[in-house]
Amino acid sequence: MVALPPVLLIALPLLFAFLAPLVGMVSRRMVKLYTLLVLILNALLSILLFINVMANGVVYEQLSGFYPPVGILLSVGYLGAILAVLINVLSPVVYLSYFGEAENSVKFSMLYMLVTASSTGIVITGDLFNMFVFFEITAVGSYGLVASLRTKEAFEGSFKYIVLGSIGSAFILMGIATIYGYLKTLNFYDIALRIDTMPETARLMSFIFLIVGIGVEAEIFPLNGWVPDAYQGASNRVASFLSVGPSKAGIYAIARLIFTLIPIMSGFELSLLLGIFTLVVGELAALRQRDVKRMLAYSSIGQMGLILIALSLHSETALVAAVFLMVGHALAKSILFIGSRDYSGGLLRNPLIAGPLFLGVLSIVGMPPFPGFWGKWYLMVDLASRGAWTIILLIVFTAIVEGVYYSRYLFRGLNGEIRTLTKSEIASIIILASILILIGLFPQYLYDPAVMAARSLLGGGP
Amino acid sequence: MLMETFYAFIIGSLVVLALNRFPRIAAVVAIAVSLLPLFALIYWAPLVGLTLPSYLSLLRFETEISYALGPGTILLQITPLGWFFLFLLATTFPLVLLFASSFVRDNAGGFYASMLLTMLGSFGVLLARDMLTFFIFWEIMSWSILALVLRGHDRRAIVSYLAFGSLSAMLLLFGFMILYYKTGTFLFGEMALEATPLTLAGISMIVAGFAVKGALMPLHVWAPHVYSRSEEPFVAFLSGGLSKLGYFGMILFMYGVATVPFFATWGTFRGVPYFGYALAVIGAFTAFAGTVLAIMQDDLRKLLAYSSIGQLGYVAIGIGIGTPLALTGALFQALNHTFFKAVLFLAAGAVYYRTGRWKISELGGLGYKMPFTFLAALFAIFALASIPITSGFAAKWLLYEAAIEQGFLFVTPIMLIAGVGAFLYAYKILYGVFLGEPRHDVREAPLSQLVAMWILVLPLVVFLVFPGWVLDITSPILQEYGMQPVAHTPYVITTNLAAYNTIAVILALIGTLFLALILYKWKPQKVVPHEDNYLAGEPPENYEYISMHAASNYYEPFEDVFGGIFRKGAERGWEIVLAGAEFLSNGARRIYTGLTEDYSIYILLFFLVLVGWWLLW
Amino acid sequence: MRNEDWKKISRLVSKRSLWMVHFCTGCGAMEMPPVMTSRYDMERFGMHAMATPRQADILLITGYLAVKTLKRVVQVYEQMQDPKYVIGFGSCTINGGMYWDSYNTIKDLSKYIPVDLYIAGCMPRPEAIMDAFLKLMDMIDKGEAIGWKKYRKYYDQYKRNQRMAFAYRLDEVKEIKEDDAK
Amino acid sequence: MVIEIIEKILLLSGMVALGFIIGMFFNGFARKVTARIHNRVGPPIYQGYLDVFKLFAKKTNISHGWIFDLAALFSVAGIALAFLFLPVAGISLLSTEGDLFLILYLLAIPALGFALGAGASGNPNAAVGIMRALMLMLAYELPLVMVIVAMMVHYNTTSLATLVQMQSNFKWALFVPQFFIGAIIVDMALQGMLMEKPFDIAIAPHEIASGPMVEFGGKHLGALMLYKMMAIVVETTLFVDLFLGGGVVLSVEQYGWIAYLVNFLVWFALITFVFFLALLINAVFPRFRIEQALKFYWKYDALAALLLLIWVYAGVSI
Amino acid sequence: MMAQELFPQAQKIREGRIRIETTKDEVGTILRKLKENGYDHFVMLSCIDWINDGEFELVYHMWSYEYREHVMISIRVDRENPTMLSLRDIFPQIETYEREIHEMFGVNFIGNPRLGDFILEGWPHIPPMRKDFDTEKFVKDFYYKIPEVREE
Repeated sequence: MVALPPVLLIALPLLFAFLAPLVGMVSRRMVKLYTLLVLILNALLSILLFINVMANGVVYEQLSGFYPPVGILLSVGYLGAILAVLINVLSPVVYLSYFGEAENSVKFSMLYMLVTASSTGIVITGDLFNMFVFFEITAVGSYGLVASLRTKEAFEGSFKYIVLGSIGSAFILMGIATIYGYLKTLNFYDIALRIDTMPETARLMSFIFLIVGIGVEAEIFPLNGWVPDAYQGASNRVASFLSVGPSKAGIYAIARLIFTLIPIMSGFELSLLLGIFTLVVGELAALRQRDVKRMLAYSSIGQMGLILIALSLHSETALVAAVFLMVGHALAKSILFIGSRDYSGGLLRNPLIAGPLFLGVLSIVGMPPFPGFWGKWYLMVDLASRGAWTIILLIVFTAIVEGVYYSRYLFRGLNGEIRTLTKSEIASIIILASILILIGLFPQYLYDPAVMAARSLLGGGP
Repeated sequence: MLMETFYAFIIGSLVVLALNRFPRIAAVVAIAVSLLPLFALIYWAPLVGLTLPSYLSLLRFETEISYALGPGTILLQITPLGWFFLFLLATTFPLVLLFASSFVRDNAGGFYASMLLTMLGSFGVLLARDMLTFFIFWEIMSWSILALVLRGHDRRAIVSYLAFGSLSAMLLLFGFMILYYKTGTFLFGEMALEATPLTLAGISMIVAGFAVKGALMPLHVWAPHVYSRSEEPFVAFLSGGLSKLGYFGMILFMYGVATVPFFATWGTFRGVPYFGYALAVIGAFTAFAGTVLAIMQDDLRKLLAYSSIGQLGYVAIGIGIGTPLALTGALFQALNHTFFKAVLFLAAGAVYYRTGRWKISELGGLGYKMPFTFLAALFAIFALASIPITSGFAAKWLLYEAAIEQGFLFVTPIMLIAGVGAFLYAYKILYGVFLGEPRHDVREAPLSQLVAMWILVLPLVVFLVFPGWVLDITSPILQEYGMQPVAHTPYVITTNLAAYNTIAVILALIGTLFLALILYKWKPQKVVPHEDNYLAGEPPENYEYISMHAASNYYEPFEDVFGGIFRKGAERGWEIVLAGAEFLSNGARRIYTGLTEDYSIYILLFFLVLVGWWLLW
Repeated sequence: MRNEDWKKISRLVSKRSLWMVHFCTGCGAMEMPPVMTSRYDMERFGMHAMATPRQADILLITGYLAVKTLKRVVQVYEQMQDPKYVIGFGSCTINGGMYWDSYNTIKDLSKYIPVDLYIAGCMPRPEAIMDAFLKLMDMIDKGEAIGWKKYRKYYDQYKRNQRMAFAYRLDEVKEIKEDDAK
Repeated sequence: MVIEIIEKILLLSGMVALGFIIGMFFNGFARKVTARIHNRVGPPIYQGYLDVFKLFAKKTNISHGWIFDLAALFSVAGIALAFLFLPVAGISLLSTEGDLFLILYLLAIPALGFALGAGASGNPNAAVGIMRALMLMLAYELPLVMVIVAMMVHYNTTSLATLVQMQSNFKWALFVPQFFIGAIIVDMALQGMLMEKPFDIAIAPHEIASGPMVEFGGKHLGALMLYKMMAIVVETTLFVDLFLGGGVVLSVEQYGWIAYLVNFLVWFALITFVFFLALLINAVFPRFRIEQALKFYWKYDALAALLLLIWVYAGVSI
Repeated sequence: MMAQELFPQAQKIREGRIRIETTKDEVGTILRKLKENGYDHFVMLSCIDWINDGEFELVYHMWSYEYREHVMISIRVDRENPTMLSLRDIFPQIETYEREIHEMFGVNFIGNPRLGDFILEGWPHIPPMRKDFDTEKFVKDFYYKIPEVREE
């Protein structure tokens, strides 16, 4: 297999993003096709990278000749590769649903490519500062995307997102500053090696800064105030893309932080506690929701909490569960977001839309032949092997609450007069649903890479 | 050929879904696919000691498949218990589809697809030998039932079904995890459970999970809504076949995984472990309350729903007591219930198909217009009321014998009274729907519906004459669980208290009927038109003001005296639970005030808390 | 021995067990309690008061019959099973009694339904009723109580009379016109 | 083997014929006793035979279709079947084949067949009558069943034949203190089973024109009369078998066929006595309303039965 | 208030018996006034056929338990087409009396919905209680003319 440098994954979309206005001048219709092609190209690249990583372990790439303490290093680990594939494969599919829309704004496609590139960047970068840069690009890109509908809620949502996002990035900056102040390096490996030389308090302070900063993007409990309004304000495509790209990148960053950067025991307990809080609050808040998007947003928070619990258990099966949950959530939530009209939509009356939406709900609730189920199952197995009955009880309780409010969603979807989505939206949800079923029916193909990713993460690698 | 059966079901459901616009072809395909488990059943018969003619078993089915997947392995294997319940499901499923071919009109493809997936799920559950497979197929079955419940478009049914469905699934999952924690393996065969409070909690959670599906009293709230709001063929299969899986699971876990000595370690009450006794008491209460509630219903489907809950209570009693006699009784009652409840629901469907009405007070006099439906329903009702001229009696008799053998002084009367209560609502169905003044002139139900009903009635007759055959099928189950099977010949069942000889009863009945016939045929008789009734001399022509059907609120005095207590017991309990959850969710929602300044304060507060907590700690 | 003796035995037995439904119009009903209870006790003869015409052999009309009541009486009579006997009670059923000139009471019961036995008296005493029952039992025994055969044979005449009475008009009668003509 | 079967058939048919004959005698006996209590002369003792013969001698028999005819058939056949499964005067006809539960459910066949036929007649009176009859049945079954279960657990058998053997040579269940109260409870339930005066709510002639039997006449009514008479014999024999040792006084081995004759006479005397008790209550009581009957059976009678159960529970320890 | 103080034209026939003659349209007001003043028992409505005067006399009888006094309000109605307003809204039971008088005398009460068949179902001749209806002649022409059942 030809070993393409991973940097192409980021460089190509950025390049084409800035070429978009030129294409736009030729004809506005062309921009959509052009963006789709770029995203598909990027997807192929990510698959090639994934195969490369699976074949010969972690791929490192040194950029612009500087040596480790300063230079930019890309290190694509197994988890990174999986998430890269996930983001890059799903983003063109979600973008496909934008075709049906009448207005074709160049700025939207540009931002879309930009955020895809930056979220993949976060996932495959090797050093801390580089990750911060990509974080900033993703955040800013998402502000623009959320506001793309130009309605009152859109602006309100993006405003809250901007305020909280900037506070978060401030904290990340302070965290990086403390680390750089002591260790004079920003490379993950150097930091990991020489983290003990830092004085105790400095290490703790940097960890707190980083966890709070990244937490805002990763939708952890006290920091996710912006999530409901942002998702409600954003258009369907943007909301589903947010649940695919940025949120996964945020969780990946949390994982790198607690596993490689500052692997201290209390870090895991803290994230476990946060995960439980996020899960419980997210699910309960969703129970009484009137608006579909807000309900799905809260349910995403709940799922994030679940993934965080899986990550913080730092055992192999738990990490595999985390991977399955991430993949399941990304797929199912994007289907539901694309298909989310206001509550009383008669969407489920026509079979073409009812199928994928119904499968999406089933996967989130954790019904068997879907990734959602495998995730929950492995998580439960791991929790059981440690005898953590209280956590299991909480997960059980939240699953029942989930059952209640999704049944209301299904019932409301069935009533009311029949309404249909645009052709392209139907196409995209059908593709997403088929991926969902494929992964569900043949979990081996995701299980083996997940196990490798878990082992490398536990060993402190990328 | 077993793995191909699973694939056939999946592909079949997809094909049927595609054939949505041609219901007839979809029905044919669905029925063809549905016959596969029947062939499997026939092929595996020797395993249960039944030697069937060889030409019947056309296809070869492996008895076991195993398939490694992640930490656990998928293991499917046929066991005598699995075979028995497969016998119940595989026979009713094709007939229910045959009935549905003429009953279901709109979106038939969706209906057949979900039914096939339900059967796939239950087929898998019956063969599962490890917890992962069991849970996978259990969940597939429950969400395909959800797909069918969704067709009913009723809010209470959908919300209550999914809420209780998730409750039962999560209870099972929690129980499985505890067992996995204690025994370290998922396979049923290798689980050596030692009796600790934790494993008892696990087993009781699993049993509670199955109790939800088997609609035992406190957890039954979803059943009346779902039964009365969905299409008839589905409900016949759901209440006839699928509710038995709850009890299949109970037997599998209470006697297969955790054997009787496991429960006996916590002391026994008159030879029955306390756990089993509690289940028996719940079952008895369910039987009694279900029957009383059934008596008070006016909607035919609700009545059948509560009666089904009542009859299932008997099965729970049998499983609770746990002696070989009680288990055989429970299995026999499950078998009877499958067939007569399927026939009753199908008959109700046929009546609805013709008259379009559900209320008993609006129906009446259909016996003369729909004679075959009436006869099938009549026989099923005799089986429901467990009268000795049907196989219903043998099952209840075994249960009574077991209860008396253990000296249950307080449970047996409740069981007997529930049995008598069954007469009341059995007659209410008979009189309200089929007898009384004729008010609708309708044709007989279509042929396909009649054939489905009549084939389902056959087992009730066959096992009336030879109850021993059922005991032949159940003996290997008892042997597998280390119990000594009940002494029986094809038509006599003997227990150490008394014997029951069916041939004696039948021959005596034929004799007395012959005697009555002679007495009866002595003089000719004149059939009188239907309106010619003695109503204190009122001439028939001004009948029009008698609009009130005699069967509307039929047992009104009973309701006046006992109505209050039973009216809304369980429902109110669950509403309180829901209100509690809603209160919590309001609390959680109040955190998200929607103001950015609050959220930023949250972040800073969180930061300070972290710093404070770590530095001081 | 076959048919004839069989009929004789059945008449002999059925006279000892007569079941009665009494259509209590007018004031005759007051005479029934002493007959049924301990003072005169008709049960001695195996007679028993039943609730429905289906079960009864004797129909007891105990007073005047308005035309409206006649409709109900005819309905009850037709609902009785066949060897059935009618006892007209009191003078009202014979010739209208003290309602001889009333515009809506029928004057002679036997024109509408066959009457086997009349008991004269403007409300006969219980002794008269007991005597009537014995008389009826003899008639049954001798085979004279054949009212129900008459009803069957001359069904159309009875029905014609009943229709005329119900319509208060004589328009159906052809013979009367001939009489007038003669 | 064949001779034995023929002998058995003859015995069974003989006993059934005997049952009907005694039943008809009881009808006349009942009306005579009630009449004497009412200070009346009352019909002759053989009035029952005359009534049944007259009903079958009726010329026209009005019926309402084949389901209606089913009623007469099922009720007579069902009650004869129930009679065969009872040990009568020590002769166990078929009672070794079935047990007490079977008899309880066999009693249901004629009731349901009769209800089916009456329902088919379409007369609202019949429907109301059957509703009352079934509710009454539900009411009196509770105390009856409680006492029967108590006896079964106490004697540790469910077969009536073995129960009668256990009570042989005067060890009647009546003398066992618990079951003396049990006998009183079951006697009250018997009043309901026999549909005697306080509880003849279902066939009330004044309110609902003799309830279910409103449309039955001629041979249908004859069949139902036979069913009612035989039911009296069956129910009283059940009571006698449960509490009064089934009339077995002399053991057959020692005394040969004389024992059969004596036992038969004792059995006949006992059932007449029990029926006489019921008639005494019948002659002087007004009729209950159905709500009162429900409350009576489920409140007072069942309470007593519950006390009995607790008493037996204390006594029995397996 | 006693009836006499209420209505000056009331004549006192004897102790506790008062008679008021009035016209067709005042009777309603009089009845209402009496009803409020203690005469709350409407005894009956009767009708007398004055064939020679060619009139019907309708008498409304009221009784008071308080004063133990019986008031008779009588009005005269023409015989050819006798019509009268229905007073069923004062006392509901008046409707039945009106139905009977309609059937027996032929007085037409406007406002009474149920004036059809009451006792005589399908009576084709003139109302029977009128004086010009000869019952004896009717009985002789009708009932006795119904032929005996001839047994050939």
